[in-house]
Amino acid sequence: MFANAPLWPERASTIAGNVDALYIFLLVVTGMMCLLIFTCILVFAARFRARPGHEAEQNEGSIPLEITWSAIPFVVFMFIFVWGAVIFFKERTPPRGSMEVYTVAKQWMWKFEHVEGQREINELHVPVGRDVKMIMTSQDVIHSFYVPAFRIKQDVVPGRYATAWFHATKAGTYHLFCAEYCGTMHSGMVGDVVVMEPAQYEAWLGGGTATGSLVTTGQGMFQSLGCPTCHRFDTQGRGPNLTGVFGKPVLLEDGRTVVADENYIRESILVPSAKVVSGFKPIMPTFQGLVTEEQMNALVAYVKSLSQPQSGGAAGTPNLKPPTSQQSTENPR
Amino acid sequence: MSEHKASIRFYLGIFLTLLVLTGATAGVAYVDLGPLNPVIALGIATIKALLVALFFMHVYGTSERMTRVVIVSGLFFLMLLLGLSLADYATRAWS
Amino acid sequence: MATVAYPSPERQNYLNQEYGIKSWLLTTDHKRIALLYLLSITFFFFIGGFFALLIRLELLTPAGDLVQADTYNKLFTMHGLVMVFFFLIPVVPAVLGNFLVPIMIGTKDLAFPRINLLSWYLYIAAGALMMHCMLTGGVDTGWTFYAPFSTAFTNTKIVEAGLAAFIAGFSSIFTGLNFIVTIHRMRAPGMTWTRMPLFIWAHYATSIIQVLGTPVIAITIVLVAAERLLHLGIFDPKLGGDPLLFQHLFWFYSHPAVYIMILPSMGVVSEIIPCFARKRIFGYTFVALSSVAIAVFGFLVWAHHMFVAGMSVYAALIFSMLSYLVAVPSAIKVFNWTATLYKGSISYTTPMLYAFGFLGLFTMGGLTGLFLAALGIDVHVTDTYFVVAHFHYIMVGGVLMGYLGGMHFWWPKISGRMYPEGWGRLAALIVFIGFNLTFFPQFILGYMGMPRRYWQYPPEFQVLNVLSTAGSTVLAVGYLLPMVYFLWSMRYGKIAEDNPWAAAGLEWMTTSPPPTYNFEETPVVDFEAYDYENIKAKEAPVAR
Amino acid sequence: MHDSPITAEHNPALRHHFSDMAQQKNAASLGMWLFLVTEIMFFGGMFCAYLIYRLAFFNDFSAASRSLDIRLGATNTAVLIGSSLTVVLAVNAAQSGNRKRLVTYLLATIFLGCVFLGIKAVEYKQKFDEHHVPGPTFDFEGEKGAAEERPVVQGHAQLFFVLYFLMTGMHAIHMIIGVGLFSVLTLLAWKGHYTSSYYTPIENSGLYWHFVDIIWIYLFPLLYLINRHH
Repeated sequence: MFANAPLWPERASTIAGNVDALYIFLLVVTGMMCLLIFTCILVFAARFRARPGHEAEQNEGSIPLEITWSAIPFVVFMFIFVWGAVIFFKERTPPRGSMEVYTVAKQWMWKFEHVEGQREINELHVPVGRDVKMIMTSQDVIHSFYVPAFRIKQDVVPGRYATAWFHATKAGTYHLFCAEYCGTMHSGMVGDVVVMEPAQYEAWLGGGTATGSLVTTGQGMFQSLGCPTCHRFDTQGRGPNLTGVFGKPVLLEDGRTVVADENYIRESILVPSAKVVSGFKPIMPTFQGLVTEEQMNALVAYVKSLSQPQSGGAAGTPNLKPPTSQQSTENPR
Repeated sequence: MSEHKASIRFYLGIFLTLLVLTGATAGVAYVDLGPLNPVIALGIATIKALLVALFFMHVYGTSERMTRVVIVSGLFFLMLLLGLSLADYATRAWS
Repeated sequence: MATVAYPSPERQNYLNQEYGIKSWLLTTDHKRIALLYLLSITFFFFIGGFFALLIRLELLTPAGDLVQADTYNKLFTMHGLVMVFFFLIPVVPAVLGNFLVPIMIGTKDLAFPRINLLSWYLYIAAGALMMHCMLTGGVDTGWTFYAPFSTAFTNTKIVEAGLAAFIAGFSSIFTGLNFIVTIHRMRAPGMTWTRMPLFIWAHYATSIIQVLGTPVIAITIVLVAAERLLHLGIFDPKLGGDPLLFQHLFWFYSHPAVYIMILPSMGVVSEIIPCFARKRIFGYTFVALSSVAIAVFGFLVWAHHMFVAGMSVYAALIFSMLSYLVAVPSAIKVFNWTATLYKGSISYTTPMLYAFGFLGLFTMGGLTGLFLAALGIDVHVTDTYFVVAHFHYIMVGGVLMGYLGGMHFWWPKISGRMYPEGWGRLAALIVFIGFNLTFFPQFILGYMGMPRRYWQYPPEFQVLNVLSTAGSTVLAVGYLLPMVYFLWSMRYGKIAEDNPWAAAGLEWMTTSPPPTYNFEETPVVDFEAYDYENIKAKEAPVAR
Repeated sequence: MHDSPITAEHNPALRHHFSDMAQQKNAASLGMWLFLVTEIMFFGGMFCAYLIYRLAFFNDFSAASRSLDIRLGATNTAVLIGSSLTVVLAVNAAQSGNRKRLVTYLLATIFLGCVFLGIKAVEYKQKFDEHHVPGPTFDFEGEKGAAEERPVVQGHAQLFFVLYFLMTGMHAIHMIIGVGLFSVLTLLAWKGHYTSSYYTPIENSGLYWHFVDIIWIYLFPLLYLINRHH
């Protein structure tokens, strides 16, 4: 019966080993603690049971004993806390240069889109041995991207990007669940993460209906929405030059400095006057309601591709030489 | 009767101070003091709240130590709510 | 079993003081209000329990084949709402607390008897509203009613259920407020803070949380209702609002609420163990102050429910460390209870069996909390059946075991009758076995990755779910038994003496059942709490 | 606050389960203060939402706050402080057993309360006309004229007015409850229900009223004076 009744799911990612190590350590520590207390209870209950001629012996409390069984648990707790925090930080900082998959969670399905343009629903094909970073948003309510085999879970909140990352170590098909209650078919919002050998993955990638990479779709959107009229690459237009913006700090009109991450680009498209770059006028119209979540992913991918070095850059970016100085100086203060 | 008269005059004094402070907080709001503005606004409001609590609500003269303990603990738990949820929002941009 | 007439009429007590519906529905006697609460809370317990059974039946098979998805979502929502707001929060304070707090500190009644009756009427109004909401459609958001699902993506009766919880919240506030004022202002002469029973300390700490925490969920419900009814989109991401703000405000109350549930049961166990071990509690001051410490630290840790919700990593660090801080007082209590057994003279009466059950199960529940507070593991196990098992170990294993132990321990004082000891022990055993069979498999299910609130699940989880469902039926039988033999004992039970367990405490120094004003004349306390060396144990206090 | 000498051996207002009037009075006072702490935490939830949204959207909150009429806000503050004064004098009158003065001050408090609610209604009507009420009709175009640095984000401005209507609305509800309470008390006071040795309901209602005043003392700067010097 216990041959195939495992106590934990398959370990299919780098982080899974660390989480299971802490889990087993905790099982041992709490198991010993339970054993200690249960044996004390049972032994005391048996040895000191009420029987004629046996009187209870009163004893006052003892301060040193109280202090020991407060301090020791506290020290053990702090050790567990630090160990847990170390794993948590590793889980929440995606390594640079990891492969990106854009995700849109909507009521009761997962929509994935690879940078190369491959679209999937409730199925996620990823290569073994590569860091994969999930850039996720939700169209309606809060969902939660949960792959037990990778030991990762990340709530997907509407209105902003959430990121989760994993590095698959074993090929195979693993469960994907939605872990935050999201309505009628919450239990139906499941899927599979298919981890493939790199060669198979490339073959699968090539085979799919090539609707053009995400970046080219993004570039198309960029043109059709008329962005280049202000965001020019050659001269200094009315909007900031977007080349090399992603990932770097941006000085804002009211003196704040923010790092241009996916959320910054998303907010600048949907709510432009929230964070105006210093030296520019707040004249950008809002695109709230004009851009779907998929189109937003494409635009964000395109803007990100503008700041990737040429070699790693995805195909199809207008690789004009970025203007020498980021900010020209003739704008009136 | 005189002790009674004195207390009425005292309450009128507190009342006038509160009015002056209201005028002050409204007036100061028009002066650009940068980050100091919210500090002053809350400071004046807290002074007014203390005046009302200590003298109008008789917290000052009461022999009941328990009243003060209840008020302070209430404000402490309010600060817990504000402070710890702010801890989340303030550091969210760091990661 | 000689059927003896009701306790001889010339002995006036709160039960035969006056008769008739008016004497019950308009009573301001804290003991009668406790019985009114006992009846209404037991009713809601069986409603919630019925929903639990349906949930377990549905989960017998991987496919969703007993009820539809919507019905299943409403089932676990109603199970959560009824159990949390109408059973776990009020049960021990409103039943045992209302009955015993005044007697234990030697006063005639609570400070505000009429507000105490109002508290019961608010509970009944809230209960009626919740029943109406259930019968006319129910709610499908989970008892946590997270935004934006509850505010914008469902049209079930959120506002009605919210109003019911809002009113039940005020019932809880008034109970807490009544206890604090009574404990501060109306203790009998000589009843200093260090002579008070630990039952009182536990209810004092619980009342602090009730008074300070409940208003915050009241405003959260108002904000959700305002967003649904008046389009005041405070949590609406489209306006720039933040759904996480809802979670902060919700869990600011809802985590301390779990301490409102567990602390009173800890108080009950702190009374039972010394009595049946015939020993003074080990480390009185530490156990007393750890109750208050749990109440205060309980307010620092709420965001450990939100580690994966998208909150900041650094704030998650703070809350994870503080969550370990709040575990220390609970550990102190468990160690002190175990130490009390050392060199005692322990008899295995039903209350003591429930106390042992509490000790075992609460320890397991508390220790699994350490898994959840560790950030690395929480990412994997939050929102899975591991969490479901953790809080059921604390609530069903802890709160309910403590409540049943307390009901058996004080039943002679409440009804003037003894419950049948044999049946009591049998029921305790069935409850213990049924409980473990139901909820232990869920720990394994949780770590295997089965998410909570799932109507259908992958087939490989079925074996453990079948075990859990089997356990739930055993548990249900275990809970029906006490109701049966308590009612039976009202009529046919042995007449109880004033102090059948030879226990310490003012409540055992008055008659069973006590007169309306609890004592002939106000007692003067000149003895320490739990001084069992001066109380001779009866040669055979309980049928062997 | 000295205790007036207990006239009759057993004061008629003494409830059975208290041993003496002092114990009853202290219990009532502690009970009231605990209730006020629940009110602090109740409003605290909204202040928490306000704090977080103000820090997140300061510029839009400033623009929206400037659209509030400061004259009405300041007058309302003065009116409410005035009503706090009349309540204190009412409690003072009750303490010295002067029934006539007690009733007049209670009536003055009710009057000032109604004036406050009237001004509030005027403000709400003004906001309704300017389409500043959150919901489908919401349209906030910021100040006219002034060299507007940047257009206001509609969503964030609407969040300000969501908080404005929630906090001042909940405060107004508490005012209405207070006015209702004082009307009942005036009736009972008029019938001589309260003596110099038993006036706890007057005192506790006074505490409630002062608390509602303190809430407004904080609401006024936080909502009206975010950034007037722009």
